[in-house]
Amino acid sequence: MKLMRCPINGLRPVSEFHYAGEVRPMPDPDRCSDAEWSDYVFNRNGAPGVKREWWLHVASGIWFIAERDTLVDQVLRTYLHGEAPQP
Amino acid sequence: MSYLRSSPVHTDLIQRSDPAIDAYRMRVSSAMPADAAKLQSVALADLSCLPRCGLKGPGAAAWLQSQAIAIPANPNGWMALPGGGVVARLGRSEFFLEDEFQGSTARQVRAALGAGIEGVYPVIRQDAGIALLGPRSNELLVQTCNVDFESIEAAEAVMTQMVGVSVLVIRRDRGSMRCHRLWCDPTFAPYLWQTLSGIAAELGGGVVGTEGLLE
Amino acid sequence: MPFRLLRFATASRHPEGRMFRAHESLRPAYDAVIIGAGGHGLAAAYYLSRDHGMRNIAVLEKGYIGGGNTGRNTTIIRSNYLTPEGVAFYDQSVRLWQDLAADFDLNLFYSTRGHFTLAHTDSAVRTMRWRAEVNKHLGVNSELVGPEDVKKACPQIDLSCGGHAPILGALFHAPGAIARHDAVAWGYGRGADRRGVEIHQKTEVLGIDIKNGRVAGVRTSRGNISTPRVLCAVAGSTPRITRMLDIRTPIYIHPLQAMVTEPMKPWLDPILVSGSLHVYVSQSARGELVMGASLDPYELHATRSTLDFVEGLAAHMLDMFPFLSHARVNRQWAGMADMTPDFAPIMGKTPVEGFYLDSGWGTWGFKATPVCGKTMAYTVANDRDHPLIRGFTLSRFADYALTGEKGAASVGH
Amino acid sequence: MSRRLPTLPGEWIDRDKTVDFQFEAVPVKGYAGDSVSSALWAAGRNALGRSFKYHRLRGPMSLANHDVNVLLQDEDVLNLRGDVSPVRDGMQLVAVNTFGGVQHDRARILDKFSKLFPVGFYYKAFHTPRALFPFWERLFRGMTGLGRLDFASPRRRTPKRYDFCDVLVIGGGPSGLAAALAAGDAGARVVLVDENARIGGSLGYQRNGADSTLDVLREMTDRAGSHPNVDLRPGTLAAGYYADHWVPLVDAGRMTKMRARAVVVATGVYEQPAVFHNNDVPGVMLASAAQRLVYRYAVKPMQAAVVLTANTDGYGAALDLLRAGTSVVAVVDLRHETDTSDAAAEVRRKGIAIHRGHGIHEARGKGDAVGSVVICPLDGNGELDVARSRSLDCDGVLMSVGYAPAAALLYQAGAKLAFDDGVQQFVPEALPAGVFAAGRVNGVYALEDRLLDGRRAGNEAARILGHAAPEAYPVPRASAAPSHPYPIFRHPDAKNFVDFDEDLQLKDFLDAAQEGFDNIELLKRYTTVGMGPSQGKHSNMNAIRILAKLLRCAPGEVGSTTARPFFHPVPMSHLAGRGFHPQRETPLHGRHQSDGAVFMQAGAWLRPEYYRQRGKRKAEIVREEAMAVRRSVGIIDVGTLGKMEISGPDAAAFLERFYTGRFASLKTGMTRYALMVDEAGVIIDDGVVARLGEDRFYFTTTTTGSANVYREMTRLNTEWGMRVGIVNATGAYAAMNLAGPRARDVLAGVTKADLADEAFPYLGVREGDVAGVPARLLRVGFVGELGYEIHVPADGAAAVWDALVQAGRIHGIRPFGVEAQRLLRLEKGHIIIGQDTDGLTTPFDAATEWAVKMDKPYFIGQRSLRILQRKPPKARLVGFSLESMAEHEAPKECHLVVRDGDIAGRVTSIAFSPTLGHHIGLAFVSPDLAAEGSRFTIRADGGRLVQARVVKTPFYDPEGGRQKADAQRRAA
Repeated sequence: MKLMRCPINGLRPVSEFHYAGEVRPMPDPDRCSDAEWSDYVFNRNGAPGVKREWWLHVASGIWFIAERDTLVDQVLRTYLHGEAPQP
Repeated sequence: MSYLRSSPVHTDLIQRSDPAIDAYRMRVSSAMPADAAKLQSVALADLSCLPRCGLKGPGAAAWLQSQAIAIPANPNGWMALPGGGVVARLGRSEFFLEDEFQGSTARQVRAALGAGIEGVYPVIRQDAGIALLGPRSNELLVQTCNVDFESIEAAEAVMTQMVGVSVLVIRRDRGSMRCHRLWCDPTFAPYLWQTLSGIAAELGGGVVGTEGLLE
Repeated sequence: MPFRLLRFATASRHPEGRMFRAHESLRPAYDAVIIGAGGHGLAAAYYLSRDHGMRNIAVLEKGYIGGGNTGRNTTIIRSNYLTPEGVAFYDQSVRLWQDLAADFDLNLFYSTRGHFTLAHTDSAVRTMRWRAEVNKHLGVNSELVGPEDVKKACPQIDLSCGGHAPILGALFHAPGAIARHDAVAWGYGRGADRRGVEIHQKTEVLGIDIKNGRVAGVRTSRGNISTPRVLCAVAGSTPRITRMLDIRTPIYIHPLQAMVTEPMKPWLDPILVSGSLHVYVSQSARGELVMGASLDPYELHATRSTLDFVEGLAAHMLDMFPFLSHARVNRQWAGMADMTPDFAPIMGKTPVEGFYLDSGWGTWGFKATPVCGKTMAYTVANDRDHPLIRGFTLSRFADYALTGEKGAASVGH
Repeated sequence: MSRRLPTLPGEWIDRDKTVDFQFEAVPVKGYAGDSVSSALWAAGRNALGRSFKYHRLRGPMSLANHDVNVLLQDEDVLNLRGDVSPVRDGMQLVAVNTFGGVQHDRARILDKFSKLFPVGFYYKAFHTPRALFPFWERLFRGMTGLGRLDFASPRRRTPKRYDFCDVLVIGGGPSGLAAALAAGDAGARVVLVDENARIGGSLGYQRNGADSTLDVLREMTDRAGSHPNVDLRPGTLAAGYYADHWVPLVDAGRMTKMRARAVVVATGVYEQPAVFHNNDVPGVMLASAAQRLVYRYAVKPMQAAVVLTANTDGYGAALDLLRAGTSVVAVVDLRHETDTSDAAAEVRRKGIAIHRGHGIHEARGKGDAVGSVVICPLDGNGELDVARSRSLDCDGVLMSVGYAPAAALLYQAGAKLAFDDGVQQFVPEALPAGVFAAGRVNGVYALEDRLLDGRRAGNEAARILGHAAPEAYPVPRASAAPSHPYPIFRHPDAKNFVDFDEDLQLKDFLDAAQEGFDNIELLKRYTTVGMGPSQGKHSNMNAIRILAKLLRCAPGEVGSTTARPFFHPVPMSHLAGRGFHPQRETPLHGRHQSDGAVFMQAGAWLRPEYYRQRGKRKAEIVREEAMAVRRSVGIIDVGTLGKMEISGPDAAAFLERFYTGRFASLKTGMTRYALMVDEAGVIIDDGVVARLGEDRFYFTTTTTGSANVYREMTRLNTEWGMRVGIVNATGAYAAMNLAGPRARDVLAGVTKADLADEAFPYLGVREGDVAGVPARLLRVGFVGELGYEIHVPADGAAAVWDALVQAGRIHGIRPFGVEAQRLLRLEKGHIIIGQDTDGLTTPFDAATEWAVKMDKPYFIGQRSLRILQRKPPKARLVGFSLESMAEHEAPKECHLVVRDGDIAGRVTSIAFSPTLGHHIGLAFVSPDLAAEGSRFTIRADGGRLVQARVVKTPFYDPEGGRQKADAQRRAA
């Protein structure tokens, strides 16, 4: 089974984690157009590539960000939200 | 406030023995048949009666220190409390305390914190507390959990999943006796308890009384 | 014994020609280019050439014919969906299926077995009744039945499912069928090939040229071609193509896995699906149990296998069929499912003139192969969405007019 | 006639333990350690099974776990592999898939008509006329399949196990042993697995007629066996390779999921058959099969053998035969040049005829085994010159023409393999991190080289794990090709088999290619080569060679098909293990059990649906439970509701952003309904928010929604960074709802809290002790009566429940279940998320706009609701009532609302209201039908049309007087 490193709990099987999709900045609801908003709500960046994703370590309730290549399922790095390490 | 507490696994216990003795206002089973023999393999004991408290928040660590309570420096570490008991650091800013024996830190913290202050929020802890004892306890662990507890540091508190239930686990031997302590949500406890005790029985062990562990 | 087999015995050499020609090179221009030589792409080519008189068509395939989800699905065919749009669409498909073998003169082993969607909770029973009512309303043969009817059709099943998820009822869909999936692609491929369509395998699309808002050509690993129309029928690879055109879609890709046992003497007649236990199973003509479960939990564009998938599926199979303990799992595999928020496909015209989508097939595309071919052929030929796919347009999301098929599609297959 | 040999050094059988079993009702004697095939062969049986398609007789072919023509039924165990399964006393074995037994299988007639069934024949017939297909299909289904299921066979629960090691070595041959010892010496924790009953691989049976390799084996196994860092596990199959060195190890009893830090694949090779006419007749076998018979089981493979070879190993095998007392009629060598090995020299010295540049044109049967072979010289094009054929009598043929790598695990690990023309084999070109290949699977053949290669791999594995190990140097691959480039020969009568699982002959491949299936993947799918139980172990390589020759390219250009798990098939019971089903129970579960609750599944929970009453039906009981609440008092366990706390300066602001309602204005000590929509504006959850203090809120969610709500809250809290602490107290708090006109009287008996309306009004929340337990009391009206939701720590739940039931006894208090609650809430017109809403329902559809404050600065989904607000509504949830009718005539939930033949909505909830005396319900209807008083039609069971009238909700006590203050007084 795939392993993933939680910034707090360390290396664990991926079954201990919950995937919550790509990190997507929300447009300003008061300024954006209906089209921009529905694009944000429904559309996804579906093509493979390195993505920043929300993951949760279920047992500890730790949310973190994983940078993952969705073409080959390789986790490049993980870190807590707002603590992105300098590459 | 004075009521007779019931253990999350009470229904299972009364089928095994008569939970007669009163520990921390909870009825616990003093002893079960063949306890000594079970302890030679792998034994399960219910320690849900022990008093606990929890707190979280950005100010939690500092506040605990201000209460003159020594806390683990690192996330997911644990330390013994004076007079027995455990203080575990869950992640960076959440803490879990449990009294044992003569200790009363958890109860003091609970009282001192009350409804909480800014940046320090109480977390109600009603966990089932389980002790996993005996030389074959690791065999039970490897059948139920995907963490290599043999390679875990003694000072590490592990939050993981066991047969599908989130658990907090520390290794705390009792003298020469291998012992892991386990905590989980009380509403999952009957399932976890029955699953673990079933496997323990297959391994020649099973559920033992609590009294021996409370001295 | 059918006489047509005799010619094999009598012929001095094998009396069969190529099903599809091999082509040295691409032509410089085609009237239409279809990306993806799976069932859907080849079906569209077939109907374009048969019904719309378009012959100068290239089907481009990165790998080989039927090598994608066409060859990886569990071949279940049904029309017991939840929305009127869905039911009407799949019902048309089932009708087409039944004549396909004769149409191709190729035996697709189209086998009507009856399809049970088991309900283990009262809310599931409600959903099954909803589907049954919508189906019946639209003339599709579906019925909410009780556990005893399940037992009648499959006497071996443990109705209590090991005591963990007792079966309270089921949606019974008599026309539910299975078919030999590869043969479907071959049949459409041969039919299209004979009408002049060129199928180019091992030909990867690298880019799509647009001139003032409409499709102009396609760049491939074997050279560039010009064409006014491009149909994209690449399931799990859809986002890679739409990215070339900066078309935004809600499609996200999760793997869907399946597994198969060693052959055993046939015993399971119907197709069984359990949402609660995440199991769907049927027994193939070879005697193998073909099984699938729910989607993998996170995005991935690879067809790797996982062990926890087979572990979970085996456990749930044994809940339903404890006597399978000794049956052995022979092989597992995976496909890439192109999912949508409302579990309905995305079909038809797009913001780019001349570029048509046949996508969002998620875990249920095989059963739609014929109707997709027909409706997409119509849409490409007339540059107008076929009436049957109007509920499936890409624009429905911007319009907040989704087609809620989730209740019938998740773990439905 | 027994073929058992006198004791040989290294044999696996225990001659002191005889085993008696039956094969096809005939008693057979064997020894402990025998495989079924070896015992049968020793006993002189030739016919061990029938083939899948043509039902041809088959005997041992590989003895390496891919003799799938010797599959047996052992009572409820099906498809038992005879070639590797140990014999057991009392076994009652029959061959699978025969009609009347192996000897007299009636289906053998199919072999005569095989010309009628060429590759893909079933695609070409039976489909027209369509009406007849079911008939043909029944016929096929009668013929198809292998073993039989025993439906009485109980579920086996084999415990699974996790395990951990530094280096996992797969394969216990010389290279695997060398790797394990090297890594172990370097200090790594090593586990070595081998699927065979004993460690040693080819060291035990490829012996050139001598015992020197046996000495090597003994020395290595002794060292490994006593090595503190090395754990030897024979009889253990590495069934697959999964991401991050995750390898399921399957033995007789269980599956162990091994997490290794590095993996050495030393799985060796499969010997490959030569393809000639009748190469499947019993007695024709791979050289290694004969050698296994001799050295593992002390069985004489045949009396007089012809050895077909294309490598040195064939000569070694000839010597092994001589040692077993088999006379070697001739060695037929496909190669033209002389073999210069010692083994060949020895064979020559023994005066055995060697036919260089010859091949076998056909084998001829005699009885149920081979009787002779026809050999011919090979011309320049590698074709047999049939004109110059000659016949050799023999009762056995060995095939030693080459190998294919057992590389499945390497492929699964993501290794790239390339075809090496020198070795005539696919060999690893690029390996993923932490994965190593050693020995013959790596193209290294000479024994001393394999030992070096194993040591190299072991050292490399140890080094990447940080152990000090000697620098590793690459080891040269085989110089002379052990495999023949094309050991495949045409024959006018075919029956020259490439795939023994599927009875595929050479011509089938040529025909398939002729039909356009001329790339390896299409060829595989059309011919089904490699799709049988042996997964192409003995057929894929020859298939690739055939296609390569057709396409005039190198096998490397043809490529190979993907090798997916499993390496060998794995029993479902091993995969399933014990089968865990996590379950949640409220602290009151025991009480419900003793009160006779009938439980229903609600997410992970079990909840009382209703409480059994002797001699009463469910509907009746549910009504009684409901009426108890309406008339006096009832109590229900609502502990499955999600229960959360949020505290901190931003707590109110957070709830304002999260829910659609307004909470900043909520007064301390009061509660308010909370509705949650997603970003698309679709309703996904609801609950009640109670304000305990300026910065402290306690709130509930739906039972099934709690996990998601809490998860999303904590994620957003991480993202928003507001000053709040969120606690999920769902499990820590128990909750029960005490409801009915007498609720206050009952509660008053067990608490000192002031329950007077003035002190504790409707929708208030108070904290105080109940039966000595610190409690949170929410005065809510979900069921439409005076009611108190009592939330207490889980360990006090039983005490509180008991006290309330005790105090309520004089009022005839009754516990009530989910069914009664559904009825009661329906009378009040309260919706249940997920039942009265679906995946697309917005607050506008559900008529819950009142709970949505669009004028707030922001809440999740608000922007989408602004868009939806401007669109015409799709549907509207309305209350309706029916003229009184019998229960069985009433519509059910999800029956459709119809209008002029169109669907115009559906019923979401319906029940007979005992209080109102007729049916009431909720339904989605098209907006133009939603006006109060308008009528619509529901299609009930059997298509019966039922008229319904839209009525205002709540149906019961519209002013809500009963749940408010005056309820009590009225009741008094």
